[in-house]
Amino acid sequence: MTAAVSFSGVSRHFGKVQAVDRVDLVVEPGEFFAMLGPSGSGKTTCLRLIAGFEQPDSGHIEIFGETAEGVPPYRRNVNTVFQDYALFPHFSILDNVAYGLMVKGIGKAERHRQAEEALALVKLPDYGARKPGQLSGGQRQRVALARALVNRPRVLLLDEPLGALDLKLRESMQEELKSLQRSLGITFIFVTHDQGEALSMADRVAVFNKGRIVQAGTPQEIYNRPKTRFVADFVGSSNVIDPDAMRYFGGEARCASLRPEAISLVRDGGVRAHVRSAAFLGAATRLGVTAGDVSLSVMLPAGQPVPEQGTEVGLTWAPGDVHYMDDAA
Amino acid sequence: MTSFLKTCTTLSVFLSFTTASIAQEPLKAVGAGEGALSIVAWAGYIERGETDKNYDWVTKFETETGCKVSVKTAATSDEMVSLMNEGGFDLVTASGDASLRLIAGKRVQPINTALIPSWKTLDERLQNAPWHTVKGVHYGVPYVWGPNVLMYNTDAFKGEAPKSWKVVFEEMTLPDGKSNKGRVQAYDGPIYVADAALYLKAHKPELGIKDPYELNEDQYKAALELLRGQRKLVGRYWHDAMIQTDDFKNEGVVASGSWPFQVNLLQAEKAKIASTFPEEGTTGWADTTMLHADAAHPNCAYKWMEHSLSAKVQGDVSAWFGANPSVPAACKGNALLTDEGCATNGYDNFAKISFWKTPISKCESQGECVPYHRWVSDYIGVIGGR
Amino acid sequence: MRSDTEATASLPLKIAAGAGIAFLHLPILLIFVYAFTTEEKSFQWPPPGLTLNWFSVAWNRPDVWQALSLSVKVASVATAIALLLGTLAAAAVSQTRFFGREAISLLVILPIALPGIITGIALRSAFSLADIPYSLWTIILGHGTFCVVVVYNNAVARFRRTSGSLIEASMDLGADGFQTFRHIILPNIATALLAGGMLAFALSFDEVIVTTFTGGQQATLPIWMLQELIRPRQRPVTNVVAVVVVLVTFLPILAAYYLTRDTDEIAGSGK
Amino acid sequence: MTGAFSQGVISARRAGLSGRLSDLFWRRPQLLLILMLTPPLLWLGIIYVGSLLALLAQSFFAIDDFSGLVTYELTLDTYRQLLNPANLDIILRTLVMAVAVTVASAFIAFPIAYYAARYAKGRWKAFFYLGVMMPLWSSYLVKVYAWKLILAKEGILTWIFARLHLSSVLDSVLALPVIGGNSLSVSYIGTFLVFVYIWLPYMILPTQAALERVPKTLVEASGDLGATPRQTFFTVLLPLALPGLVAGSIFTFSLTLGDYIIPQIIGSSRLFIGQAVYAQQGTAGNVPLAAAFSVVPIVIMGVYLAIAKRMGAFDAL
Repeated sequence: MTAAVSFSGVSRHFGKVQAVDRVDLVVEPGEFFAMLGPSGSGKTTCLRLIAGFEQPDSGHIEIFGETAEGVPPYRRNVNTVFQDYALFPHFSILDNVAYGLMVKGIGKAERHRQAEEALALVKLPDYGARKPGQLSGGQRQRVALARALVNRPRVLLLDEPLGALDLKLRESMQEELKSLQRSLGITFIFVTHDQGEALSMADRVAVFNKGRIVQAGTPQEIYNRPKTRFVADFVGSSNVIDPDAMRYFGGEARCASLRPEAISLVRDGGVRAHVRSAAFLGAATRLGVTAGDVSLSVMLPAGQPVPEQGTEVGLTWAPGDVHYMDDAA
Repeated sequence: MTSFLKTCTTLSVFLSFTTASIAQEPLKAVGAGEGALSIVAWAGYIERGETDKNYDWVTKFETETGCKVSVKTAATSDEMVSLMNEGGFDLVTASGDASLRLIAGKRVQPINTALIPSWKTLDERLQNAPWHTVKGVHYGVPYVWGPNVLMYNTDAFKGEAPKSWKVVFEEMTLPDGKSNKGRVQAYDGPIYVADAALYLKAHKPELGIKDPYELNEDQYKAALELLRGQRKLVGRYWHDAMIQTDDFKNEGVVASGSWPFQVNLLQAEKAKIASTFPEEGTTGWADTTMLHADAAHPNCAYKWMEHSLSAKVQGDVSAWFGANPSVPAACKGNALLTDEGCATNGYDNFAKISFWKTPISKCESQGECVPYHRWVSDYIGVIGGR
Repeated sequence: MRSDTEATASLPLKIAAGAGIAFLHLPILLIFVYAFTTEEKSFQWPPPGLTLNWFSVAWNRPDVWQALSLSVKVASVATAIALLLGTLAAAAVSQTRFFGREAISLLVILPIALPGIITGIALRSAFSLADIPYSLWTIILGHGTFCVVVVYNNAVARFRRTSGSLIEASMDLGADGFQTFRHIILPNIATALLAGGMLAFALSFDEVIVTTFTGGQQATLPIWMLQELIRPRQRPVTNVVAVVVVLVTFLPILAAYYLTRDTDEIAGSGK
Repeated sequence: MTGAFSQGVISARRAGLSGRLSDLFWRRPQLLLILMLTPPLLWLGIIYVGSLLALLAQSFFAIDDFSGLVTYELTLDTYRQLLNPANLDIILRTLVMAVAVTVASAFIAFPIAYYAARYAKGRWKAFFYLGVMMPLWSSYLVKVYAWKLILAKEGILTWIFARLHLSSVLDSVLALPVIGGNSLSVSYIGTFLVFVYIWLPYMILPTQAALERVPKTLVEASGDLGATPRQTFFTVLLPLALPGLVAGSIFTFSLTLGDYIIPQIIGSSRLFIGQAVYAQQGTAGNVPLAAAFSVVPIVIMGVYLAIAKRMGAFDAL
């Protein structure tokens, strides 16, 4: 089966800044794919390369097996939901949604019918007559989604789609996007700097840093087995432990990650540490401890007694929970 | 005279970047009119009855010849020269300080006097006047001429005409008991240096001024000195005839060198204004209707030149502008000018008038004179208080 | 402090603002009064009498109509040129980054930042050097030059406020460059262009100094006024014309205000 | 949303010129840029700047003292002439006037702009807008002549002062050295008043625009942090309004530097730069000197613009 999107050796620079540096990437059809990374890591440029807003300096991009070289955005059956939604302020909601159909030359009655259908799909059936300025942020986001989906794209690109929404709305939209993607079967590629969002929504995640993909895989792989220190730092709330400290803890002298929930407390023995802080999180309590000069966090399941600050505790973990990785960024 | 001409030649080309056209042969015969005629003229020179129905010497010409006349008024001689350099006109009513520049710059063409029947009716004093005749070739037909009179407010002078230009040059108490400071005007043109020179010619004979347009360094310096003194008396210099009439009405100006035109205008409005011919003599202008080298409507232009010399037109213009006709016959029997008109306008003072001409460095009366462009920059300095 | 942000101003501020506005308007009232004076040649205060006569006189003066029609022609063409050049320059400067971008904005502002007389003389001497005869087009050349800036300023401000992603969104949805221009760019900058165009028109319509040098013998309305004021035949006619121009332009100014009020101020785009 | 995969992922190139051009511009954005820049650059860069340079070049020629003819040989004589006392007077006089006019305009404009930007609402806002725009649109010439009537010795101001029995005040103002004169209309005071009047709207509009861009919260924040209204004004509002004032001053300064009509109608016949350029070019035929005179405002405005740019005034224009 051909890949929905494939990059081979794609580079793009702006002036002296190497925004995308020899990236190889494969997105499978029907996949919900996340591009995760801090700002300036090249993820958005990759998205724009797929949409056709940018052209690669070198390398090759294919979309469903067809080369994207020299193909402007309006000839790619790929649509984008913009971070700022980019709704046309002078059009009504219905005309916004129907825009793609209009420029294709579809008659007014037909395109309005389809646009209404698309609005119903995003649960905004009666908003067609309004102007974008009269909608809330979440509603605008849905309109932007409907506007893209009405064109039945093969790939839908979402640029920080939930970034501007508040927490509650974001959570419900995550659900909706996920189920929408499943029911439509369209390939979704979205860009985010929020690791929680990427892990909870995506089938696969590519982590970007400095214009390159550092690791790509399922959320579980990324979370449990970060390849590099950067991924471990960026993705999880994992404890990242230096080679020196690892040796002090009795492991190999390599950089490693250790999830807080994998550490348990013992009264005697283990690695001796002092409790510095405790934060109640509801389902668990997070302890900040220092062992020697290494700071670690420990997730204490609910129901366990919480030691007071300053008390000495012992830390233990199963050797299998220690995940060694490259020290490089 | 040849050196005079050489300087004129060079003087004149200055405004024009366009290539000067080659002077053509004058017209051999007057044909049918071209339907249009455009003239650069002084304000009030070409009237079609718009201000006063009685003063109209255009409408009849247009119906008779089919030449539609359009007029561009110019405020100064220099403006006329630059308008002619620009082109697009057929005729210009040029004063003596512009005419030779136009000839030397080949902006105007020789005219064939044989095609103008009224030529022989011209005042003999003007037929071969040096400001339009070069080496025996005529470059235009005289239009009208006149003096720069001293205009004054009869209230301020208690009905008694001032005898001398002194009232505008030196601080003094006027007959109404108030100082003349701030109540006199002078002409805002460099040619006014000649008026100062004329005054000095009478009052400082030791300077040896022969011709107010031909001044050596010393004479010139003395004239400038006089003008600097005058600066303290003058609130605003007059530049435009109409603005001067406003100033006499609204700004309390009571005496100034002026044209009979303003005098007539103000008198017509029943203002308490009169004019006089001071003992020092006056400067004055004698204007010539000249034909542009590239005139687009030469036939209409010849028809106008002939028309402009008719006794009726000459009389009407003279009456309207307060000028003197170039055709003596116009002085008699013109309803508008009346039989006294010529005398009032100074027809008999011809000899006392120093007509405007462009000052040049190689002058006739003495070896070396101060040329016009210095008059320009120095007069700007004088007005600026330097 | 609070008083400063509330909707009421202090009394001295009110007085200063009111006096300023009055200062701007009293001379204009005078123009209105003198459109009705019975005195013809010059003005005297107070006017000796009032009459409506000058309106019919002005109506019947062919030279007024000639000057008016020339002015309208010049202003229309100059505005059209300014709209084209100003929008292009604004689009180039605000949509892309390139070397010399700053120079472009300086270049556009220059004709208005330098005194008109310099623009006038420079063009005039260029015309004579190139042997270009004076015509409608020489006036338009001059006016077009300094009108570009007002359109440019309005367009740049609007482009700046229009999100760049709108254009990408349009192309993303399948519209090519021309469709995007027609459906998205044009409607979004239209009011700014209209406001800029109206200012450009006004600027050209009232321009004296550059026209003096580039007009040759043709009289636009302001040149006609200058001639009339310096050599009055019927001075009140000039005031009548001025009054009519003020009244006629009142509506477009109001329209420009409401068109740009919500989106952008057209302020600061003067000569 | 059925049949989602019924079409290929890349649609065919559109037929016709527009399709091909669209593709071309997308592939080569520089081409579109060049296309967009060419007309304005041709017009402003070639015609306008070209003319300016041609004019400036003439200032390096001189008029021959003997014949009065322009000699086409490079020389600095004209600049020497420009620096003679009478001409320096003109430059200095114009500069002082331009500065005075600009400062006065800023003072008068600020309250109007401030009120219109921060307090006027709805209908009043429209009123203020029209109140500034109407004078801007009224004929420049007719306004200048209206002032002649106001300032004349037997004009409206004198008439009003006489009615109020304050003629002595007017007389003592006119008796002031240098700026006084025989009447207001032939004094520097008159020229100054008319300049301020005519250019005032050009100062108000950008200032108002700049003030409107100051977020209300900034003023509130300043008050919140304990600043008095006076401190808020000088530390927050004024610095933020400054680009607008500077943008306005570009107009008032430049327009005063170049105007030759106002000082001719209202003034004491002492020349300003604009008049000097006009006279040297038209009356005296000394084009090199006219060109040299033109260099003065160009240099002044060049320095001025550089400063203005640094202060961000271009964005407020």
